[in-house]
Amino acid sequence: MGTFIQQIVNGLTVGGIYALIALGYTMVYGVMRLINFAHGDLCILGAFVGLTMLTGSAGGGHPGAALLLLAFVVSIIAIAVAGVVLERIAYRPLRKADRLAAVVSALGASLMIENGIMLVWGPQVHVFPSNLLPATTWHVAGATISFIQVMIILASLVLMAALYLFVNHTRFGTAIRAAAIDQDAARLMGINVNRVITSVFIIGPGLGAIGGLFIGIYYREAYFTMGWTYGLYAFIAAILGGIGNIPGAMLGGVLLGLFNAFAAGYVSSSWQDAITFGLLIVILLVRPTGLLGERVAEKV
Amino acid sequence: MRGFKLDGLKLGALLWAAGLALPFALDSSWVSIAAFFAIYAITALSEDVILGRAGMFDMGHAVYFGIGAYVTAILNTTLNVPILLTLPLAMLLAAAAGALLSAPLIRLRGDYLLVATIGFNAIFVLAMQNNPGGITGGSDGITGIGVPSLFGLQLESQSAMFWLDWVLLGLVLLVMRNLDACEFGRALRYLKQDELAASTLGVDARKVKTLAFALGAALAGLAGTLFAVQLSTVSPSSFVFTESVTLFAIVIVGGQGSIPGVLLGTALMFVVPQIFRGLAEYRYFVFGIAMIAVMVLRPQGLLPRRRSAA
Amino acid sequence: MLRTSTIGLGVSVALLAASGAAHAAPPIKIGVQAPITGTYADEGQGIARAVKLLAAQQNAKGGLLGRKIEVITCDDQGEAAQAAICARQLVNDHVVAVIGSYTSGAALAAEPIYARADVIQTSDGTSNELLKHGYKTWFGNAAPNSAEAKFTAHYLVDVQHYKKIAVLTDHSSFATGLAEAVVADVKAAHGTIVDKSFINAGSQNFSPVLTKLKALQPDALYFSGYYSDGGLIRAQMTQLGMKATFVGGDANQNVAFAKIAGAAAAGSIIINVPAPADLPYPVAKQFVADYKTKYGALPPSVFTLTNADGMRAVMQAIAATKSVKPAALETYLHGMKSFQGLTGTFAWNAKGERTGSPFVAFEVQPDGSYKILYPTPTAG
Amino acid sequence: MSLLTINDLRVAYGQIEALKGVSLTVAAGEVVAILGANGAGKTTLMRAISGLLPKTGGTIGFEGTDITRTNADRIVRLGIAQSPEGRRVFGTLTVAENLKLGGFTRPAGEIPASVEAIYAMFPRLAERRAQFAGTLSGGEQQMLAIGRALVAKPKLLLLDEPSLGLAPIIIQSIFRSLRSIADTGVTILIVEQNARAALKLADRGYVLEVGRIIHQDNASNLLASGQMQEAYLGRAAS
Amino acid sequence: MTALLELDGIGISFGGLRAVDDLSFTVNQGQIVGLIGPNGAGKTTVFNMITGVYKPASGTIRWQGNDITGAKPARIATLGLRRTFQTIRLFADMSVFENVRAGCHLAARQHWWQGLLALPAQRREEAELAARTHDILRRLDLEGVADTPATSLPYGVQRRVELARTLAGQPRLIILDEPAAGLNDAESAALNDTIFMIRDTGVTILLVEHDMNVVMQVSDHIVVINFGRKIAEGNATAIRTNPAVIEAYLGRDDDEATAA
Repeated sequence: MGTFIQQIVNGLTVGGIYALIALGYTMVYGVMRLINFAHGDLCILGAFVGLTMLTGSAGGGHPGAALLLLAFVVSIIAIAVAGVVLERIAYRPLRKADRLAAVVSALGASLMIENGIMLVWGPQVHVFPSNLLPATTWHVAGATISFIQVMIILASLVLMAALYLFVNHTRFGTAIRAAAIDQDAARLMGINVNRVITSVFIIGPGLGAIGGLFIGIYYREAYFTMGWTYGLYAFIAAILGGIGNIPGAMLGGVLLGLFNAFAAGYVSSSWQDAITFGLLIVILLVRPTGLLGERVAEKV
Repeated sequence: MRGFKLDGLKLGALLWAAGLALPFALDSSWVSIAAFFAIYAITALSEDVILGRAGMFDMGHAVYFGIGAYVTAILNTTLNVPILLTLPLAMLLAAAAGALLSAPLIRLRGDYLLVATIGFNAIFVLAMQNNPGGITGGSDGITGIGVPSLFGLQLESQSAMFWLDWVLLGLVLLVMRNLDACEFGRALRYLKQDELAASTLGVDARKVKTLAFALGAALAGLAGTLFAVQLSTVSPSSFVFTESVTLFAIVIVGGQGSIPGVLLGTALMFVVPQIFRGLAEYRYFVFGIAMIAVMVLRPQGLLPRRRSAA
Repeated sequence: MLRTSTIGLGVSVALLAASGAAHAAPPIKIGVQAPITGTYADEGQGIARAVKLLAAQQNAKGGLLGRKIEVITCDDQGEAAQAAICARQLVNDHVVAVIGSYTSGAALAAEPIYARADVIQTSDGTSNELLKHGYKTWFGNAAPNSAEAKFTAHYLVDVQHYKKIAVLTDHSSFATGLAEAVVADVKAAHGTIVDKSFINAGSQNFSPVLTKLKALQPDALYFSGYYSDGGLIRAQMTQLGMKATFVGGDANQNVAFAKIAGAAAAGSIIINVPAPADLPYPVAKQFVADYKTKYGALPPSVFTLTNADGMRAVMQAIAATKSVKPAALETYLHGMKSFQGLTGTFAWNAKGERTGSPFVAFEVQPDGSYKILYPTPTAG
Repeated sequence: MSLLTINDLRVAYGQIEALKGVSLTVAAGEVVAILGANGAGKTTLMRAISGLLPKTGGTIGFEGTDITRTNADRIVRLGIAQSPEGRRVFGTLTVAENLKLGGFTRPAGEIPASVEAIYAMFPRLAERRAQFAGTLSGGEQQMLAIGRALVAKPKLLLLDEPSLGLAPIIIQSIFRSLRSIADTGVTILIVEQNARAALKLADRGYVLEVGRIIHQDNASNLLASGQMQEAYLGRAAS
Repeated sequence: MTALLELDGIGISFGGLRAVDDLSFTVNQGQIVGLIGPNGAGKTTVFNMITGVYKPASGTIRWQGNDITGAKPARIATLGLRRTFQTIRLFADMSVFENVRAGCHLAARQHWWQGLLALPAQRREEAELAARTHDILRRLDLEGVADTPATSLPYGVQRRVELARTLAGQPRLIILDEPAAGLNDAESAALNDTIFMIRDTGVTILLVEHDMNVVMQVSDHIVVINFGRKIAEGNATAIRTNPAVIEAYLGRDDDEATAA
């Protein structure tokens, strides 16, 4: 029982991170029908920017809550700016082109960001300070839950709820959803679709930066190739939930985290990824557009 | 009287023939790069059958390349089957895998097919690493793969291997050219451009797409055999998902459905980084920027397919 | 210690003798085949830097046999195909010897090419496949898995008397090979393996598999993979309240291990030759200091030093045989009774395996430093 | 003075010229109908006015400002709203959300009152306010599309085929609503295949045939002329 | 007269909306049948059911007396039933020749492997089919643009290319979906001749068209539908004066009588 609950906590923690990153994939896809393969790298870039804030100015002492907050803020801003610049340079010129051209442009961007991180920060594993958060742990029904896990799960939930409220209950959020459904009709409402796209490249990478920093703080390490791995997992989470669908990305992220936990914990650790991918393929065969995806014709 | 007209075909044949002389002009490291170029070009052309011609987003093509390499490695090292005999088997098994894996997926559209093929790639690599039945050598892979022999002649030198690769590339190019001029190849293009219009002309989408996957996989299997021979070793890391991504990018950067485009794409994505080794750690940073630049400036690829004449 | 000085002196004398003769002599070329980009860039760049540092130091002393040493680096990205190309390029550049690569996969793909061209390859890579074909040009820089596994099993079963041992590995060639050998040797020593599990290297999410292992209540968890994952595994064990002792294979020995594991690092056991910063030998201390001066950072791992040892051995062979002929160098290197490396005294057997490396079990201290637990250290 | 002035407007889709020099005016307070068979270029004209299509020639002026190259969202801000062909409601947004989006360019505080006014005009929409727009019937979607455009409080309302695919009884009800909208003084430019319904609503009409205006007259004359029947059902067989 | 295609009570709904309801009509061998109705009446849906794109929810479709309800498009094509599209669906990256050659797909007997190896039999067949294609190009006066990329041509010519592609399949019946859409007057007038020319080669034609000048002039028989139901059937003269048809097109006068 303890083991079971522990696996749920394990799955939820990493699932929350996947979901935060998956949201960036799904929002960009929803509005532009583009798989932004550079998204994972942007998130890890966020972790590096945050790390520089934390270590560059802490001088070895306790960074303190204010500095931690500052690291998040600076990282979010930096990555949002990077996202917007990336859209302008690498994706906007390709909006009317064959969509595979934009996919390859995104792959190039991924390579550029990943190697850019290596050039700036070096190829080694970077370690986050260990005293950022209290080391408190709780024991619940035989499972051990740490402060940081609770924080990640809660913060992910709060952020997802905030995003959900934003897109569902604000005027601009509704405009984003409208632009995702029908760009021309959205224009007829007076919605500036370019601004919607820019906002999506602010929100997605911004949330991704938070996800990247969570990775850094939770696992306490960051290195330049990490973005590709996380990006792939988050992309799969987005597909699982139905790409383009915001609640779908949240569901997909959490489910993927749980799949991984149960595959490794109860089935076979050596076939963990194969089980996850196998399940994904089966789900796609049963529901070809993901769990919450709409059965709409694709804009090819 | 018409004079000698240098059309694309003749130019290609000429270039190919000139390529045969490469071992006399280059040192052996560049001959090996040329050999890898031939192998990757075959693989990229095979990806082009599925992605560029049939328009199916296959991002797991390294699987079929890997199956070919493993079939040759296993048969040659455990059963001592001569390399050239393993070649048709490698193609056949890869083709069967292509047809079987794609059959249930063909109805998936675009991005969902892409993800499913990524999944196959991950599963394949993990399967090779887990050494099922003790035949794949796990993460070490398989070493000590022999050299091909032709009429009792051991094709041991790098030059000999290059010639083998180059001749097979030539044959594959011929097949690709024939594909352009036959009903099956045209059916692929009809389906890619407009599946509904194609179906009203009587094109059986399911059958043609499955066949495209099988053909693409078979040619990748052929390249896999050559790869195993060239390296004399195979291991799972040569067939990971990022290899599939590279193949995908080669086709798009070069130009979908365009033979010269795919060859140029292979050269750019594989040979050019060899030239710029001097850039050391800056190499792939610059390369990423170049990929963006190529796509933004030439979204159709560098040498897009010509709208061909009669 | 005495012997080392003598050799060092011998080298200098030889150099002095030769230096007058040949000003315009062509340089002696040494190749580095290492992953400069890609996942293993950290290690690869460390290897390249170490070799360049040694060459620069030697050149400052006049080079070898009166000739300068020129280092040619080739980035193999840790990939087989690129490694094969690098091997041919280095062969064509007429290098005498090649240092590297880092991964078994890249070493394997290059090995037959060097062997055919008769170029010495002194490389990391512990896969048994590397020894299978009996190439005379192969010299392993890392101690073979077999020796490490034997020591590990001995330590786990005979020294610590752990009753239940869980083994964890990633899918890499090196780590799976080591894990398999440890499992076999523990069984041979009548120890009990309760489970052997896998992690996805770099996935960071190891709690699921650790949760499973925790339920089996092992006394020790042996992990054969790399430090970046090992440090995290250690940290996540503590997070999960897992009581087992963490015992890590040699690839866990990296300055980052303790940093990543944080407070959990203390009490972890790592089995390897001594770490760069803690190497007891003056030459090692000097080298690490020089490295830090030149590059502003410590070597990324002990593998930087094992490869530096490969380079040093090759240089010594050239100096001692006064030759760059492959056959002479190979005979010399295979015949060395013992070589004082930065990472301990070792030799190469007929298969090119590194032998005589003094494996030790360290305990990581609360301040991140290492304390040798076994064998009980003697002064000096 | 006219509200909308279109002069020699040309629009092409690649090779095909869909509008071959269309000129027309709409005065403030007027209801003007554009009639013509399928493929005449009516929808192209509407999309061009709203800024959704690039023009190859000619000008569009609105309240004396040249809006030929103005972005679509700016045009809405200037006071031109459109209920597009095929309704184009946002299927996975609720009825209420669709209506609120109609007022995207207006101060948020004024929207609820406007939305309530639409509910009063179309009580069916009020009943279904929490439903996804995609689940509405065709007639209800059309009401929603018109209502959505009205929430923008446009100076000029563009209606593209409001009767398309609707049953006669629904068409009647839609046109009754349009009548009452017109009576409040909203200027309307309506594209419609159902000529009789449109001309009964309109003050004036233009007949479009393959990208050109072939007739223009006041509504009653057009209805009586018989030219309409010819334009729709063809000339008698020769 | 023998019935080639029979629709018997077919119907289909989309999201609760009855798009086509209990529709029956017959196309006889050698006839030109016009199917007309106001925009949104369900004509294209009828076509899509006949050609297998949609499966009717009710009713049967018979081809020479055999039930073909719900057969897939590729199978329908093998019967000799072909169609054009309202918005032209030519293969954009291909020349006129290649587009028309695509119509011969089912006539090709070659296996894929024969094609890949370019065996003599395959090459012979390619030559035959190329000749057939050129023959059709000549008949539709498209020889001059054979090598031109199809979608770079004027709209009217593209219509003819699509027609040629359809004819290349040697169909028994072709369904023309608004062949006059986007044509200028001269092209529209020439279209009539083309339609008669096709009929004279023994091909039966089912025509959907908005340009009544074309429909009224070429059709032997006209079926009018509105809201998915048949409202009238007969020859051109009868249809032009049918009050239900006029009402369907011009709208209804509910409160006053207007003399037309």
